[in-house]
Amino acid sequence: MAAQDLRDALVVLALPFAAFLLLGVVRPLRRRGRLAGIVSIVAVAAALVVAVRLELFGAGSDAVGLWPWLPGDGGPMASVGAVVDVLSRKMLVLVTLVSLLVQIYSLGYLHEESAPGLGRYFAYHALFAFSMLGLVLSPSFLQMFIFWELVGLCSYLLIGYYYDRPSAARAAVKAFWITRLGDLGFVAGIVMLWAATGTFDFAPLFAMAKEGTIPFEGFGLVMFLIYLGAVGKSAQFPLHVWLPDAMEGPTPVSALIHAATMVTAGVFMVTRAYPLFVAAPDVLWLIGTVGAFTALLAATMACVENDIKRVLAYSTVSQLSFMMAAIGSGVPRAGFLHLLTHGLFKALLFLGAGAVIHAVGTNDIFRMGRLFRALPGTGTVFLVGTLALAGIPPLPGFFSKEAILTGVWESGRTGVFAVLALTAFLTAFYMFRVMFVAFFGRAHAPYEHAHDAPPSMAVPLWVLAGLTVLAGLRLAMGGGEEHAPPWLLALSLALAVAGFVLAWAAYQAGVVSASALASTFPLSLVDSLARRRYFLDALYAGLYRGVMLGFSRLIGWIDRYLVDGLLNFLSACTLRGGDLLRGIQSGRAQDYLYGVAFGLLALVVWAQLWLRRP
Amino acid sequence: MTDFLVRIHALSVITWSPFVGALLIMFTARRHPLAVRLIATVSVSVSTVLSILAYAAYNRDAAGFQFYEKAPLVEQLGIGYELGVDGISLLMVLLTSIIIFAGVFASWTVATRSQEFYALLLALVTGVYGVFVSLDLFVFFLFYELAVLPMYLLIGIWGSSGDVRPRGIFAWAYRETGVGSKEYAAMKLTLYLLFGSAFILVGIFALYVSAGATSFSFLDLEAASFDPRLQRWVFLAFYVGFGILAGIWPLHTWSPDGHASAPTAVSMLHAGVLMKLGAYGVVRMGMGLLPDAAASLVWLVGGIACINVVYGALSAMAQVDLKYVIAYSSVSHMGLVMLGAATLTEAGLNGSVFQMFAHGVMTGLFFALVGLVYEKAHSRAIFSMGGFGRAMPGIATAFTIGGLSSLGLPATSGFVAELLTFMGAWASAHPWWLVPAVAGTFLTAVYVLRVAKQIFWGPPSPHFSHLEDAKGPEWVAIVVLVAVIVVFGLLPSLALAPVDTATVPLLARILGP
Amino acid sequence: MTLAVAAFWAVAAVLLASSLAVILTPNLFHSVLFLALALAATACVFLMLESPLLFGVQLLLYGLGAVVFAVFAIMLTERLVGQRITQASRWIVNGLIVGAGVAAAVLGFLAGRPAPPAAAPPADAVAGVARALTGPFALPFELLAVLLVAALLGAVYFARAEE
Amino acid sequence: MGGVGEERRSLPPTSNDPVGLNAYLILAALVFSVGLAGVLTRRNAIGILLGIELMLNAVNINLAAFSRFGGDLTGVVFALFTIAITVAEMGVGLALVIAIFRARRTVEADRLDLLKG
Repeated sequence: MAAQDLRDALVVLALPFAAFLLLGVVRPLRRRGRLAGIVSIVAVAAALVVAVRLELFGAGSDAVGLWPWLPGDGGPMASVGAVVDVLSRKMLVLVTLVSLLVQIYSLGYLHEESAPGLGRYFAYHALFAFSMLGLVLSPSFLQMFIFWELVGLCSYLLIGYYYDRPSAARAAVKAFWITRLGDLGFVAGIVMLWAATGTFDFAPLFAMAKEGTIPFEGFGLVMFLIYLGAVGKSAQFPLHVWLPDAMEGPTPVSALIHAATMVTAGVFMVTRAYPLFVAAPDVLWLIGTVGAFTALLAATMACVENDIKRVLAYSTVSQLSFMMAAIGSGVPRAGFLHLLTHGLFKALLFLGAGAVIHAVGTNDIFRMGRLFRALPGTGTVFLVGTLALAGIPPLPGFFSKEAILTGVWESGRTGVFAVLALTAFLTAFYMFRVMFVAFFGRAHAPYEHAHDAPPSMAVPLWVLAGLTVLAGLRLAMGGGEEHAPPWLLALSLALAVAGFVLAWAAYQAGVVSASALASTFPLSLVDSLARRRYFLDALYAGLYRGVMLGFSRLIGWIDRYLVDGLLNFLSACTLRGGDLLRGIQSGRAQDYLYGVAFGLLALVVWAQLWLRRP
Repeated sequence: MTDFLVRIHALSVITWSPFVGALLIMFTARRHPLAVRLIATVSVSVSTVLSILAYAAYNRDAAGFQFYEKAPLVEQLGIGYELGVDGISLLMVLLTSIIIFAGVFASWTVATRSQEFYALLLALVTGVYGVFVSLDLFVFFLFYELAVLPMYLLIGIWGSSGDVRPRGIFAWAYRETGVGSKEYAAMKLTLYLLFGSAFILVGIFALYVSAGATSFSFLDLEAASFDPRLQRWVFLAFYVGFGILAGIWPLHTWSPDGHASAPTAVSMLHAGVLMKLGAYGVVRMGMGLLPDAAASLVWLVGGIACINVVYGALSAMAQVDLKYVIAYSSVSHMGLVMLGAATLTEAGLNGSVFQMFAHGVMTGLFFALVGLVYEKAHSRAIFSMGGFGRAMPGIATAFTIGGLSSLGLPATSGFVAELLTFMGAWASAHPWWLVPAVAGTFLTAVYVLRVAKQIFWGPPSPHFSHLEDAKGPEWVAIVVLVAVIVVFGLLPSLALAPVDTATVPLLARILGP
Repeated sequence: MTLAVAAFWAVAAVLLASSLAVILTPNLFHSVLFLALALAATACVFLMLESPLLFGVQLLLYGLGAVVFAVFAIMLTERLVGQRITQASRWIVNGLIVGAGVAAAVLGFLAGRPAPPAAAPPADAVAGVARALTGPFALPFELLAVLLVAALLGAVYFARAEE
Repeated sequence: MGGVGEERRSLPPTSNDPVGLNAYLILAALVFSVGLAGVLTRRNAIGILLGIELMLNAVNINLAAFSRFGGDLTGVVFALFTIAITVAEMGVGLALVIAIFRARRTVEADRLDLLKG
């Protein structure tokens, strides 16, 4: 049975890959646009079916398959393969599900695109699905890194989908560079781990952690470097700056890659390698602290952002940090639960936002208003997503967030708990702020042409909304939080409601003036910092332009004008010297004969003086 | 299969087939440009097919030098025509075949004196093959010179001149020497490489004499044991001599000028294969013949390689001429090659050899693409370009794949090479080498993507019109190279299995039992 | 004995004097005539060295052939210009000093060494030379013939009128 | 290469020459130097050739003298060769002079300096 599971998992992996190969190699097919989309959608749908079958009817036991990849003298140096267990089964379903819905949605969302562009888009999507599935199936750090980079590549390509927009090009490159910075820590970390243990595979590493071979000396550094990979990919402070810019990509891409799946790879990796992180408590402490800090930081930025996609992006950063904080506090299960639920409702929110943008043609929430009347369907599903994210029961966000708060409280990290609680409040606030401003507030522009999304976009939205509600109900009935103290449940609810009330008061009822609120100390300080994104973007731009490019120009100058200059100096001296000596060559044969004669003379004299000696 | 290859003297055929092609081109194809190209294609195809067959037939269990051939040339001096390949040289032969196969197609559009161009190119290739397959140091050196000298004519006649402004304290020297012109580049490259080969020749003779002056055979010299002091000096001579060709800092400055000025196929071959020839020389002759010296001098090799990696990448970032960017990236990657070799670990040495291969293919692809862009846009100035992706999507895609391989993205061969080098670096006696290696890949990501973004992305540049994608034979070159990058990136053991059979015994000799 | 010695010195004096005249006379034509005299004197020296063959060859081939060549050359060049057949010397003192230096150095080389005892003159010299030319030196001899032909062709080629 | 007069070696060495080898060598050296001086100083290319003749002539004296005093005919053979080559050289040289004269209207060696650096 385990073999059957493994085969199913490989089929799930192979289907999108086959679609990618087909689209990548067969150029006429790719240039047909919608047909390419259908190829990719069919492949992912088939993959979803197999993944669901695996989740519901699989053997349930763990299965690992390994094949040698890098040969070595005594057995392979590294292997690739697949691991089927609780984590990967659930992720397979999530990834294929969201992928499928997003791809269907894209057919409607991008219907105005040129056929070759659309074909390219779906080829990237197929590659992404393959890479993400490969990532979740990874039985080793190395394979995880391989697919980790591939999903990064897809993210880069899809952010830059509108490649002739300078802002999109810039955002794509920025995303790649910044995640790459973390990834290099990741690869250095796994190389160090390999040097110390001789393997990349999780199973032997976990065994070593169990028997106590791990931690070895310097293990903390190794795990810290590996964690850096997650910092980049899951947008933790200070490498979170790429994610808001990544919203330059098409909205479905943001839903799939920058909300539901790829950005969770960091969380997934830390969850997967949790047995190793446990052996490095310092790193775990750091993960929790950075997670809580980033959660709050991103939430404050979300509160002041006017671009609907950017609000969602900051919210993603914040929610990812929630998961990280949970893992750092020793409750990876809660973090993983939040990962799954967040994947559902954040995809819903992004796709809903896409529908809104599609309808009104702007991203700025203050140029929207009363959209609920114009777009009732979209408004409803967006409301479902908002309620889920804000943590209103019985939607899943409430349960997973509550599980995290419980876990963090029980781990005794009160500081982290307080920060996360505050963030939960802010989350409710900024989500309802969007809701009120965009959907219920005053209309700023007439929307004669605004209408609900076409079916290809609406169906995925309703499916996601339905699944969100279902997941919430299942969690409510499952009652997984058996040891959650009642006061905590109440606190969670109270925080969400408080956020709702404040948003209502500030943006709907006008009881409190938002601007007045923002200008009172110390909120004014936070407000102005958050609006300037805590100067982090400026800092990175300065480091890039000033330090890195400046230094490279210096090196380039040195190379060209000093290292090479010295050489040219020598050759110029040679040329000049040749010029000087040229005068000797008079061109007259007799002058040369004088040389011969003197040579003869010298030879004879030398012979006399030296050969004569006894 | 193996018997068949041995019977037809496969290595000799691989080596001399391009030379025969060159002769045929010179004597039969006058004023028939198509015939020139067909002869060239056929002669390199013979080599390519045979090297793929040899690669497949190589006995991975037996290891050692296979497809061995020997014929005495000058018996009194112990000079013989002795050929054989092990895992390392086999991969290099395959690389040479791939690059020249693509190179013939990439230079399909050479218009001036194409007869002489192809003849020289093919003669050069014979030299390269000869270096990789010959086991007699004297013959090795002859082939080495054959591989270096035609370069002068190829760059001097078919090259293109760049634009270097004389600045800095040596500005007058720049005006004096004509920096930037193709003649300058050709002369610089040739002088540098001949300067290096003088060291190599001295080293070869030193070994020959101190081993009893009876044989130039690599196998005999390998069996001899040399005095450690002599080993150190000869190792340094080999390191400098071959290192110049491999672009070691600070003797690398011939490479940007030379590669930037050279015509497409020559840049491909030079950066793709000839620079590897330098690294191959250090590994094969330096480390293979002088194990004690190798063990005691790797700190130098590795240290300089670290400078190469970071310095080359930073220099590449500062360039505004597209060809110079690629040329400096070669300097950086050759640093990784040398670094991998200097780690003296199985992973590192495998990584080094694999990097030679991966970088060869990748930089070949780069130069082919840059040549195409130059041919269509008549410019190499990066910051005047923009938005080419719309007009030339194929070139843009291939450039991106090459760039991704260059920055070590998984699923490309560059990743495997870099990963193995990292593994070797951290496992070596100098773990800190990991830091510049990793930093180098990050810097590579910065400059490669920056250049790709500038050229292919963004709004179309107003300076260019009538751009078009690659066409016809040019696609052959691009597709072959891209396919090799991806296939070897996905299945590295294709290359690593034979390489491993050569590196493990080599390491055993250096590190002792 | 003494007669032979006196004859030698006399011939030597003529040889030296005519040589000096060759290089010093302003008239090129006279130079050639003095060269002929010098060559004839050399022929006499060969006779004293008991080599009548060389004597004959020198007189017939060299003394006459070379001189005729030179006279032709002078005629062809000088006549065409219509100038006087004179020639100047450049840096004559320098040349003489260097020449004297070489002479002194060579003579100095000879000075300290007694002459080795002389062997008997080879008897039947002409037959010996003939044997040598057809025996061990046959190949160089043939090559020499080729060389002469080549030189002849070369001379004709160089000296021919342009179209 | 064995000496040509080898079969004569068995005869007792007798010297009946009154002057001795050194005298010939001195004479040759002097003539050689005079020729050298001529080559160095003459402006006319024909004059230079005449100087060369003198130098070669001196060499021939040496060869003949060594042949005579060494009892070996090889010297004479060489002298014969030298004479032949000299004549050939003279022919080619003078032809060159004429060719040069046609091209440049001069035979003054000083003015033939196309190879000036």
